[in-house]
Amino acid sequence: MTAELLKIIEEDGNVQKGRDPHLSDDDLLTIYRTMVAARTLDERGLALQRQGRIGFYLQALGQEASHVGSAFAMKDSDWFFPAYRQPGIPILRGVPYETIVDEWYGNASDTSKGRQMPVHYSFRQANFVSISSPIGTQITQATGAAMAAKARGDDTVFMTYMGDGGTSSNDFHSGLNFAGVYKSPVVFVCENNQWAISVPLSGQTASETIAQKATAYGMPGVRVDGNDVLAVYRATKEAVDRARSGGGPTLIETVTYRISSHSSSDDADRYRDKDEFEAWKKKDPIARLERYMLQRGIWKKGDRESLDESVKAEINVAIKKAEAKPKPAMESMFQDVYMNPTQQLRDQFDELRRLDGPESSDIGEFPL
Amino acid sequence: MTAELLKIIEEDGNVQKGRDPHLSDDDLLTIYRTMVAARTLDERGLALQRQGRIGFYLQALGQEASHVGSAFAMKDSDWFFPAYRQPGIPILRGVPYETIVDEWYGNASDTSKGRQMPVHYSFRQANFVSISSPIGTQITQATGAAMAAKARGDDTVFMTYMGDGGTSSNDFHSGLNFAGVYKSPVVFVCENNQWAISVPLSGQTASETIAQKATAYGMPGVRVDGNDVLAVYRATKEAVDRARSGGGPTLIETVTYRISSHSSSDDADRYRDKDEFEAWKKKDPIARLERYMLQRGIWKKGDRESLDESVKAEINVAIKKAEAKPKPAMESMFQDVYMNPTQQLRDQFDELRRLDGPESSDIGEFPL
Amino acid sequence: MATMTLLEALNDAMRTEMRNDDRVVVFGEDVGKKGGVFGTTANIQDEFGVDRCFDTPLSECGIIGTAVGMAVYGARPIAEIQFLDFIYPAFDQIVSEAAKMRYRSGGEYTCPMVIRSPYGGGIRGGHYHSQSSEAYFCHTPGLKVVIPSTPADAKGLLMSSIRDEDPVMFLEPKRSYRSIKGEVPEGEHVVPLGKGRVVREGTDITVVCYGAMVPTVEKAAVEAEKQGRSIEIIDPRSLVPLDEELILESVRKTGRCVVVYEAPKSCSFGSEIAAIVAEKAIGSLEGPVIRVGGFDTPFPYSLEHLYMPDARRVLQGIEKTYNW
Amino acid sequence: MATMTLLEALNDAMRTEMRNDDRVVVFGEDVGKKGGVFGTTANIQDEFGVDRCFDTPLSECGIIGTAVGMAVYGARPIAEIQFLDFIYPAFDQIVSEAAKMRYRSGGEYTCPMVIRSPYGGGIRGGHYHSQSSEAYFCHTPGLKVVIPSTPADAKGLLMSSIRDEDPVMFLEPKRSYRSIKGEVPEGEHVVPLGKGRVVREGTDITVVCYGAMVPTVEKAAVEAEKQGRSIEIIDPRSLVPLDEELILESVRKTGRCVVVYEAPKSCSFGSEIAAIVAEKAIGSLEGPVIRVGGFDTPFPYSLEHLYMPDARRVLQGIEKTYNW
Ligand SMILES: Cc1ncc(C[n+]2csc(CCOP(=O)(O)OP(=O)(O)O)c2C)c(N)n1
Ligand SMILES: Cc1ncc(C[n+]2csc(CCOP(=O)(O)OP(=O)(O)O)c2C)c(N)n1
Ligand SMILES: [Mg+2]
Ligand SMILES: [Mg+2]
Repeated sequence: MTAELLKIIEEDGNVQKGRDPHLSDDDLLTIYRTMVAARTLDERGLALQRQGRIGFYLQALGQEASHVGSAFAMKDSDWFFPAYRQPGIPILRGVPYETIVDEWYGNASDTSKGRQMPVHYSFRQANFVSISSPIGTQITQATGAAMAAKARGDDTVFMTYMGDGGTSSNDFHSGLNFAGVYKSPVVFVCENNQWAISVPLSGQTASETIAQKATAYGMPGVRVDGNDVLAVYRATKEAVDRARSGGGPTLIETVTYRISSHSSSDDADRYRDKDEFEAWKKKDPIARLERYMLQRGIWKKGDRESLDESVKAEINVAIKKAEAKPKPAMESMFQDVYMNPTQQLRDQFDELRRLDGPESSDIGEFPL
Repeated sequence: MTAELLKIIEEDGNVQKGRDPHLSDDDLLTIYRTMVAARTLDERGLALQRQGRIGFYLQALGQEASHVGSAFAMKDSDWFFPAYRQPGIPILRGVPYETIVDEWYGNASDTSKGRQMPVHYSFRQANFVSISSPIGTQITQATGAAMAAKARGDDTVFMTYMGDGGTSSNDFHSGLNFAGVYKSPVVFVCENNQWAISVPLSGQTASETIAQKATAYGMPGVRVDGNDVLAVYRATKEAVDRARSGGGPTLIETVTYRISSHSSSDDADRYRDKDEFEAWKKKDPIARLERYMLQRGIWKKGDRESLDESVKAEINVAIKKAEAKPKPAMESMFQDVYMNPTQQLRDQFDELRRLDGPESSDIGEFPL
Repeated sequence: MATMTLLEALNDAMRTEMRNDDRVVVFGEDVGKKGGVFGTTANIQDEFGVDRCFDTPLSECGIIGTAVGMAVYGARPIAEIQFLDFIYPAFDQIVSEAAKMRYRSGGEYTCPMVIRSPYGGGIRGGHYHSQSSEAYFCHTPGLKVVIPSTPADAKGLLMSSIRDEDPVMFLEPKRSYRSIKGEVPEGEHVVPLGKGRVVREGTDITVVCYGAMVPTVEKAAVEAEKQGRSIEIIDPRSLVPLDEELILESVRKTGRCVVVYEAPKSCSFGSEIAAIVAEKAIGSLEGPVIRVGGFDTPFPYSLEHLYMPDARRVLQGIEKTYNW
Repeated sequence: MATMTLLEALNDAMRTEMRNDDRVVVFGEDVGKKGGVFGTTANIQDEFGVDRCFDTPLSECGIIGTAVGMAVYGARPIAEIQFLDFIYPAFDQIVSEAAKMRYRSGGEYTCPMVIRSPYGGGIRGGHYHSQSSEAYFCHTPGLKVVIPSTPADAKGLLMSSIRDEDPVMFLEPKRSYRSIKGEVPEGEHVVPLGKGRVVREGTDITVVCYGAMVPTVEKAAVEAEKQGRSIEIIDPRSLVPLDEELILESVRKTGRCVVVYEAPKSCSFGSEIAAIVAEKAIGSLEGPVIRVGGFDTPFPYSLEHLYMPDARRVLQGIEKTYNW
């Protein structure tokens, strides 16, 4: 059962009627605009890195349907425990571009106070939990939060993301196993983009599919075409509804492809086959959605260009502002280690401050 | 497929002809004697603990068919990465009782030099790798050894054991996943005795069976009646042969029951249902094998008693000898940290030696 | 006031706080029906139900990973790790996640949770049921590390730890669980983190120790007294945050310092105490700072009595600096 | 002799030893075709094939657990952990298994293996690509811990580590990978573990440092010289086993000691050096033992330049003890 691949939008844009989730025009437009905005954001981000204006960037090219389609199945009150390749979610949740770009620059307005590399967002306003670099750690955490919500009796649903590589992590095993045992309201979305940096899926697991790994934890496993936003939406919506109504967790495998190199530090051409890449490039999820919207009569040639332009303009304004902001103050380095800094931390800051005469300008009062 | 339970010896002792592995009389007698010896060893071990003569003990009552039947499928040159509940394997491999009992006492002849609690054996002579307390760690190690053997081109097969609780460990996930990817010659035997100390299987995983967890790693999963020594032998023999011939790993679930409390420190009556216990007690694997051997005409009433007696006598001799042996020498505490002790360790031993005037009797030359 | 064992005091602290705050949940392997392998959580499931006290699958990674998620979502998890020796499968969740959540999220998400675990030797637990690994956690910014030595402190420190807004490693000297009894205030009883305790006043040598080493050092101090050395014993109670001043004041007074602990000697919390003294009290030192720790070997079984620091070894350390 | 970067020297050491000993295998995430994210294993798969240099699934637990099994069975695994920040999922296999295999089996089974991993800051890696956690391993009996600071040492120490009969944590200062070049002997070149190096001779203050801090301290020493302080720099090269005598001799000569390291200041390897000096060279000390370390915070991103000890902070430490 897990082997079957759910697909709704054909390559030509036709939809398999029986499976159409019947999204409204507005919903479709929201999804579409979010996917395009995520793509544009990624293009600008990598460009800034290449220009040496930010230190690092990581794109989600080709995976926009996979993460936007799944996130759209969630209520605003629901929580995300993301990986690092879902830029569309903060956009969908209305996080301003400036807030996103502040994180790239790690400036004084960055929600995480310049403590993490670019794209490791934390957006409490969006119930988007701080992204961690260690692969997989968010998975058990999502299960734990879901256990707490269930015990407390609220109806929040939790969604956590991981890559195909993430399925090999300790936390994947424990996170899914605990969720199965406690029937926790959590949805595990594995974006199977075929690669973990230079390691192909065949080097990651001998399992034919990721979805079938659900069998090991007594939960349903679903496999969907990750470049088909309606299929992704439909599968995750069912999982989210099941979770909310006490039906327990689901593992969803979105079959997609990492069009970009792993990150700005990587060059995929050194280990990846060109034909494979070209074949997947043709399956662009945004173009696929456009063909469907065209048929449905809610999209026309030219819409894309104008949308691209307006988004790019907004992002460029955000970049200008973010770039102009100062670094976090020196004292911020010693904050948030604990709610209140220890005497040792106060002493260490004191010593550093004494050292840095010139930077004294940005020294405020050390909190006690 | 993984749901089906392989059974060969019926409760009444009849065998399902089509499935009979056709073991010789001698082989059957070896298996039988080993199972009985393991049972007797366990009875003596717990008795010594109760008498305060050793510090700890842990029994395998009811699981003799599960571990002896599987181990019998291995060649002498094959390796075991055991858990702590397979006492029959060293016996099967001809480790003298005295060597086993020396470990209980942690005396000067203990192969592991009195460094571990009772039943944490290390028997190089039997390719029986040092037992560790941390649950599951042997699983990835067995896979690694199998990877090395395959790369080296020898035909050794590796068997590792774990309990139902062990399937929740990090190493279960990585050990099986790596074995699947590299098609390593390793057999994973999960002795599902229904309990992990006080946690029942239903609290361990929502998976209906342990065998089906194999699906997640692209390897065959087999489920056998763990109290049926022929079923266990047949299933593991197939897995061992497959591994040796390049067919890769197998996960075998032996469905059995922990008749004893978890260990000498535990009292299962505080959390376990009496009826469940009684029902399983009736399924004693040794009695089941006796009924079959009786039909086959290679066993008669009375054989058991005499066998019990002779084994107990041998073990008692071993106990007398082991009990009379001295503790390891003080210097041994500083050995085997590294191949050669560091200066720091030599200094620390020196200081301790100076302190212990009275014990100086057992102080030898500190190795340089 | 009631006389309790250290174990009973811990149980009392959890029940008291679970009554005060329904966000508090207790979980781990065998903590439910069985009440824990040592009985620390005895009857908690009976009183508070399976939603607030439950058993988990056999995965420390899962126990701590889910605890972090609960804490981030607003619960107050108390996660039990059956033996400290078995905490390592969860090490990533502790040092990479719990310890860093507040910092890396700029304070948007926090991780108020307690990780309880029995540590140390003295129960014939051998290689894997005896280790003292507090140093790993003391070296990890973002974690607090608490170790009680008396029943009253056990209750008061555990209640503070549960109320703390940051992750606390609460390490319990299993050797003292039943062997140490004492008066414990009933109901509300809070001992703040970061305030050490002068166990015994003295003038010649300061001995810093914690957990199960405190009674050992007290015994040694009586012996030393007979030989005319006056020992001041300091129990920091929380290793992080550390009451540096209390230790430094004492050393400035006595001029000599010995640190006693069970963990391997090198690169330990004892090394940290020695380093602090060598940096901030060097002017008052009249002798070397002596560390009496476990040896730099894994934990043995048969020779445990020689591995564990005992009064004789403490006295040896005292003499080393006194007669320097 | 050839001029190499530290990175090239490591690559050369692995190839040389893989040619000498066909039991040696190299594996980890992305070490094969990609040659590692830093290129340390570049072209090794081409030369030795996929049986001896291969990629693994994304599990450090699996990488180290299988390495232990290989070592126990007689292979000589070199396991790469992509960044030291990501080693924690394998922590249990390292401290409970690799470190204890020889001891707990009475020497019946051993674990000769090398765990290679880039550590430390200075590459804008932020929170999770910059940590220095050598202290965890130095506190774990059964492990050796090696950190090179020059290309020649990188090759010589790695070759010794591969030949060692015990598990070695081989930590590579990633900041120096390409920035540090030097002469490296071709072919056989072995630097024994446990022998430190006098980087620079001096008479007033001993500065102990290792890895990427060595060039920083060298820069500071030149500055100090101008202010009339003569600095002796000691690089222990292997933290375990430690060349205590070399450090103590130097401190007995200079009477002053500063330790410089990137890791969080407290409960660190720097604390251990201070403790050793406070115990064994107390009579020669003319000033406090100063630790110039990272701060007791997680690793930052934007303020990394302030977190990492630099020449200014080293000089500050030197002045503290010199002008005491
Ligand atoms: C525990 C851990 N090990 C290694 C890394 C280095 N690393 C970062 S991303 C990555 C590959 C992840 O692949 P996948 O899970 O498929 O996600 P994708 O990048 O394809 O979205 C690796 C190995 C890490 N971040 N964490
Ligand atoms: C990592 C770890 N966590 C906890 C323990 C404590 N412990 C010892 S045995 C056990 C239960 C094991 O159950 P199972 O794997 O089913 O094996 P069984 O005892 O039933 O043979 C537990 C929790 C341990 N030894 N290691
Ligand atoms: Mg991927
Ligand atoms: Mg079991």
